[in-house]
Amino acid sequence: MDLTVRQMDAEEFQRQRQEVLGQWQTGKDVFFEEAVAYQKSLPKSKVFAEKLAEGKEKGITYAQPRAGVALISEHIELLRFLQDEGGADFLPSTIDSYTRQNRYTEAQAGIEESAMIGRSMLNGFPAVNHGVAACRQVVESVQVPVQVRHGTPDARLLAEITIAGGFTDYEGGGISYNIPYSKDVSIESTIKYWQYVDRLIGLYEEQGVKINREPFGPLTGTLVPPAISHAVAVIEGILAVAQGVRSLTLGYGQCGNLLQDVAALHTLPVLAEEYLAKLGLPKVMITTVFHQWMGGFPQDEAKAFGVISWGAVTAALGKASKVIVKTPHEALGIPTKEANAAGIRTTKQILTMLKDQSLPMTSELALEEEMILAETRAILDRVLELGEGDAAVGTVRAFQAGVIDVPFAPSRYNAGKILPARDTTGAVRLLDFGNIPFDERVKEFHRERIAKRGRDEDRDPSFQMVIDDIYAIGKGMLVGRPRG
Amino acid sequence: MDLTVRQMDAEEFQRQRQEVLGQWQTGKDVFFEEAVAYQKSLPKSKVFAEKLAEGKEKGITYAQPRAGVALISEHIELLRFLQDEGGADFLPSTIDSYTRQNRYTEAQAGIEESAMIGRSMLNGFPAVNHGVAACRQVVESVQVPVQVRHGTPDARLLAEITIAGGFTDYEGGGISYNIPYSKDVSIESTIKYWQYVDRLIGLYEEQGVKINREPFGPLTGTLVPPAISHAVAVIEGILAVAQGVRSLTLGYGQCGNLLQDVAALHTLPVLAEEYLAKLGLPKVMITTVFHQWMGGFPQDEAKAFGVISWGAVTAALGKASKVIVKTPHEALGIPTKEANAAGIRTTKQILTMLKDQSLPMTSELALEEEMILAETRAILDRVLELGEGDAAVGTVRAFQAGVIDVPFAPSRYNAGKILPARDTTGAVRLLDFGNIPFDERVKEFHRERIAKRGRDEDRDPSFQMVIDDIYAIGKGMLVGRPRG
Amino acid sequence: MEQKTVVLGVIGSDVHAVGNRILDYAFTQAGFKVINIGVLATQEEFIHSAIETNAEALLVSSLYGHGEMDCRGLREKCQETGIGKIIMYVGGNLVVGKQDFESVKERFLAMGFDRVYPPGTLPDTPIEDLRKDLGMTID
Amino acid sequence: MEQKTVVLGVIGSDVHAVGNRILDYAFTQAGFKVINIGVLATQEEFIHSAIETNAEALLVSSLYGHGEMDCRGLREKCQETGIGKIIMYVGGNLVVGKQDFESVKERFLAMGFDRVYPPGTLPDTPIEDLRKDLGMTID
Ligand code: B12
Ligand code: B12
Repeated sequence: MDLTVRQMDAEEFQRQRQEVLGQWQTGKDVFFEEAVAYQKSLPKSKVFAEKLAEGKEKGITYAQPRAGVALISEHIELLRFLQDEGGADFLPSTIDSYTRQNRYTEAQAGIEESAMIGRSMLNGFPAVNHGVAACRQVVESVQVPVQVRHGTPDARLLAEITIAGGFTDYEGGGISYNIPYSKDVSIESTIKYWQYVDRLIGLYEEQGVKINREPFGPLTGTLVPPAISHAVAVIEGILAVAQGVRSLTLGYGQCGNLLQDVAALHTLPVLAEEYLAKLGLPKVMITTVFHQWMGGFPQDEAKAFGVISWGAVTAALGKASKVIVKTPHEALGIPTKEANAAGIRTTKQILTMLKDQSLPMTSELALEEEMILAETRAILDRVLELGEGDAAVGTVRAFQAGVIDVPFAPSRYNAGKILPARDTTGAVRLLDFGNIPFDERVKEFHRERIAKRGRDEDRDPSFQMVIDDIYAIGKGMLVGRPRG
Repeated sequence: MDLTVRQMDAEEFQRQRQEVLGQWQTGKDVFFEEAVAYQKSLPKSKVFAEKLAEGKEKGITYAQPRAGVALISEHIELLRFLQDEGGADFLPSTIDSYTRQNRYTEAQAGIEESAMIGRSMLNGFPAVNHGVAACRQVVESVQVPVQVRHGTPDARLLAEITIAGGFTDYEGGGISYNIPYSKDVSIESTIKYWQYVDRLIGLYEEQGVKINREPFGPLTGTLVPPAISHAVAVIEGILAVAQGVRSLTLGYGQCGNLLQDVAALHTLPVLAEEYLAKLGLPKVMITTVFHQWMGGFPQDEAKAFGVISWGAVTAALGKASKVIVKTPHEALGIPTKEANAAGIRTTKQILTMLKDQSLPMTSELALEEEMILAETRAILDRVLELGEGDAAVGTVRAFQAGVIDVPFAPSRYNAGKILPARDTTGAVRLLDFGNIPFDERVKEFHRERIAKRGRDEDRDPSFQMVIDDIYAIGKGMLVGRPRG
Repeated sequence: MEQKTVVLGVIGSDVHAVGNRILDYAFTQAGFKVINIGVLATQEEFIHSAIETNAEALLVSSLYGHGEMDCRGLREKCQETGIGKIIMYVGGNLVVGKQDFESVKERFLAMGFDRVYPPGTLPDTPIEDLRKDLGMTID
Repeated sequence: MEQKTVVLGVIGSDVHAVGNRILDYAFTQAGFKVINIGVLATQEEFIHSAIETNAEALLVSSLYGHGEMDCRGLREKCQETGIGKIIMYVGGNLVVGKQDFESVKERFLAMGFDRVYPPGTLPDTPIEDLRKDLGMTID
């Protein structure tokens, strides 16, 4: 099968389907028609797209945690706790790292060991091993919509099982769940894996079942400039809609500077709509998700609450549709359910207090928006150019050429040439542009801003500055100032 | 002695001094010259005015907790903990409620009972009973400046003892420590008591000792519109400077709407400088202190962290010189030292992350500033008019006339006619103006804003709305919306 | 239905006035005659007002932490003055610090209060309770 | 001073790459020759690289929580392949959840690691330690 943005043909889909459902024994319990019927039996209150649409209309910012443990009953207990004690508006099932690498045998061993010693040895919920019926048990045990959150390059079987299992939202994408999450998997192959997932959801949509799709915005979570994650989000949106997806939540990970982050939230749907229209794709429902700071956290819980709150404030003032919540245990390990619920409550207190407030437009905010728009368009236009109009082909070539380049990504398919650093107000800029196709005006803007910081700190911008920025929030700052 | 804004005459001061120092046995250990020498021996790092000046220059927002317990050694342990584990930039000694009412015998009983049962039975530090030497022990046990925080209508003896005891900042004022803190004490008398305190500090200043004065901004802490607390702060500033005070920190309690709060922080020093100049008083150092939400808190600690953080964000974006920190125990009781330190750390994480960010000027922010300036000037001009140019006399008459009127104040010298309520964005407006001398344009602005909320909530603005607003933050909202 | 009188106040050196305002409003709305003696109220003021107005109950608030010291002996004083059986409720932030409420409650019950309310109590509960304790039926 | 070689990598199905980049930079700056096998590294890759490059130490990272399962048997495999005495450090967020570090440390020491580092360790400490363990004097 040649790579293309166009809709997968039905035969190819069915061919893969046989293969995919055979990858693990639980695949045999997936029956499409039955699953459609099951999905249709769910009340609106459990359907992601419905609740998102309602929130969008009312201007609500919803809060959603991350959470997942090895065993079903513990997982249900955990989700219920986050719903009842945390007040989570949406629930997740975060998948464990073996499942993410399709290592179902190791996941099985993790389940068994967890059952034996009575604490989760897995860092998430192994949905494939548990199978369709177990997933439905999860969905039926809670009152709000449930989403699959993972980081799986090849998530086809996981999608088959969890969607048949009643989950109504599926995170990830061919770029965002490859580049930050693998080393040796080609982008071409992950785009194809994810086209399968998107096509599967397209098939459900054709049957009147709404499944929301959420590209993973934050990528490596560490000093990713908005234009880069926006370009990836828009491309994944294009790829998804081309396969029949009709409801998209585009994501962005907090950088820490209020104006830049709000500008990023404002521009993300604008860009997506613009490029979908440009490519003649249908108009779909677009919402946004803001991730509270995804990089290194402070170990101290009180300080972590400060970081969590700052993310909540930004989400509220930027009017994100949804915010993904961190916990006071972030720096140390998978949170207890209590710590997780605490993170949600802190966040919700802020979201409700700020519900009716927003950041007014100013020349500074307009400038940030203008820059993000110009930067993202520069990348996307080059991608389409490289792909001769085909976003899928263009993406592969863009990564080869370093036209898209994600900082600190483990993948060898990522150029790894750019270096991000904060400017003196904490906004993330580029210190080294690698091959990102920004024009001179944009480059000058970045250079000038970083140079100003250099002057303020009396040092030349260098990799040491980047390292200082990586540690900064963990040490209680935003900009990694040298000790004075 | 007739009430006047003018400097107390030396004879009257000495006459009162004899009386004041005789109010409790510890008064006999106060010797002015010796105290001046002691104050001068303090390193700059322990002098409030010096550190505030440094912060003002560098654009730092400092964090300060509230704290005080009955016994000296426990009190020192508490302050050291807040300094070392909380990272407090300034320390307080919060005085107990018996001392605040000059009930030194009951305070003594509280000290003795606390010593016996091994936990503090007093809600603060009884500095008068402990005396000068004990205060110096406190000051010498910590590395940062220490301030007296209280709520004492007649705080003359407390000032004598604590300033001789090495404290370098004194909170309160003839209005702000009367109206919210007493029922039957006339404003005339508290203005006079506080003129004594200010004159005492003036005498220290004349000897080259810097003592900072901080009028208590938040008043009753509950839906106080900025113009009212600003008017009080400016008047207390005038009264203090007239007696020789040369370093002022003016306070404001968070209302909860970002734009209104930042506008309030911006306008406070502007107004103070304007009226000091207008009255021909000398230019003094003016800094600002922002109080995290002073009304009812949520009981849940995670939610309380959200409220604390929102206060920290506002202080940082509004560039307050100092922020007074609440704790996750606020709704329940005097915090443990751990809870207190946690509140400081959460706050400081945010202050440092936001150090280099501010809220850009916008038409919305400019409008809030314009309203606060117009409103405060309306009140202050009427006060001066009523006093025929004398701010002290004018204040007494203004309270009589309800020209200054503090919501929910216990004092019978306060008219208690106004009713504040939030508008639909959470800004605090007036639902009933009582006799506050706003012009029609201003009144129309308030009415229109509150009417809009009424429409949004489909109900007529009434006392029920006010009650809903009082409970709102405790229940996780800002605007007290009716249950829908 | 005949109007029952209650005396409301904040005891001791305590000036917290907001809850007092709301309780006044809520009990009045609920049909009680509220004698509000306000903040900084002494035990004597509570008792005098109750005797003068022939009140059925004392609603004592203490927010600032000294409640334990301020409330001691109130029941005894009531007994001495001939209103020993008057209903006494207490609420607010009764002690210094965040303490286990059950133990706080016991201490105040032992002092002779009929009901003890935890921090953050909304008016509905005590209004309900008082109607019950006064044998007022709600139809 | 002759350059000592270390093998650096993130073990198991773990993709956390940021700390790895920084450790690479810091150990290189400190004068070590760093063989960085990156993320998603198997036990076998660690051992092969160590043998091939004649490395003095393995610096094993595990961030994602499965460290306990992924690290088991590494020392034994080293012994089987003739590098049984190689210095082995491990660091990161080694187990699932916030656990008492002392007990985590013991578990990993028992697995044969020479040093075990808590979450958030800065590079200076392990660099210092490694110099000491390799008998390199710093003047
Ligand atoms: C950024 C991040 C991500 C990014 C990683 C991008 C990338 N490819 O690098 C993304 C978003 C992709 C991600 C994914 C996941 N993550 Co993650 N992630 C983080 C986070 C926030 C920061 C990590 C980081 O970069 N820190 C900065 C660097 C400089 O520090 P460091 O990595 O700790 O390394 C330093 C030290 O630890 C030490 N060190 C490290 N190794 C070694 C080894 C030796 C020998 C020595 C001496 C020292 C040493 O030196 C380094 C330099 O100072 C941490 C939490 C945190 N720390 O705040 C969670 C965290 C590590 N992630 C976690 C998890 C669970 C996951 C996921 C499973 C998703 C999930 N359930 O939420 C997936 C796993 C994917 C996989 N297969 O590995 C958990 C691990 C939980 C646990 N151990 O109990 C953490 C702790 C968050 C949490 N509390 O839940 N994550
Ligand atoms: C606003 C406030 C102030 C304002 C009060 C203004 C005024 N004059 O009214 C100011 C700033 C002046 C102030 C001062 C002080 N305060 Co204050 N204050 C508060 C705060 C934040 C809110 C109180 C409030 O208005 N709540 C809203 C109303 C509606 O609720 P409420 O008062 O709790 O009343 C409701 C219920 O409790 C219940 N209820 C109350 N009484 C009764 C009685 C009965 C019979 C029943 C059935 C029900 C009932 O019904 C009410 C309506 O729902 C509280 C903490 C909190 N709750 O968040 C601290 C708090 C009460 N204050 C406290 C303290 C210590 C002080 C000070 C000593 C200063 C200090 N050390 O920081 C001084 C004391 C002055 C004095 N002499 O009393 C402490 C008390 C600590 C403790 N008990 O351990 C608290 C709990 C804060 C804290 N955690 O430290 N305070």
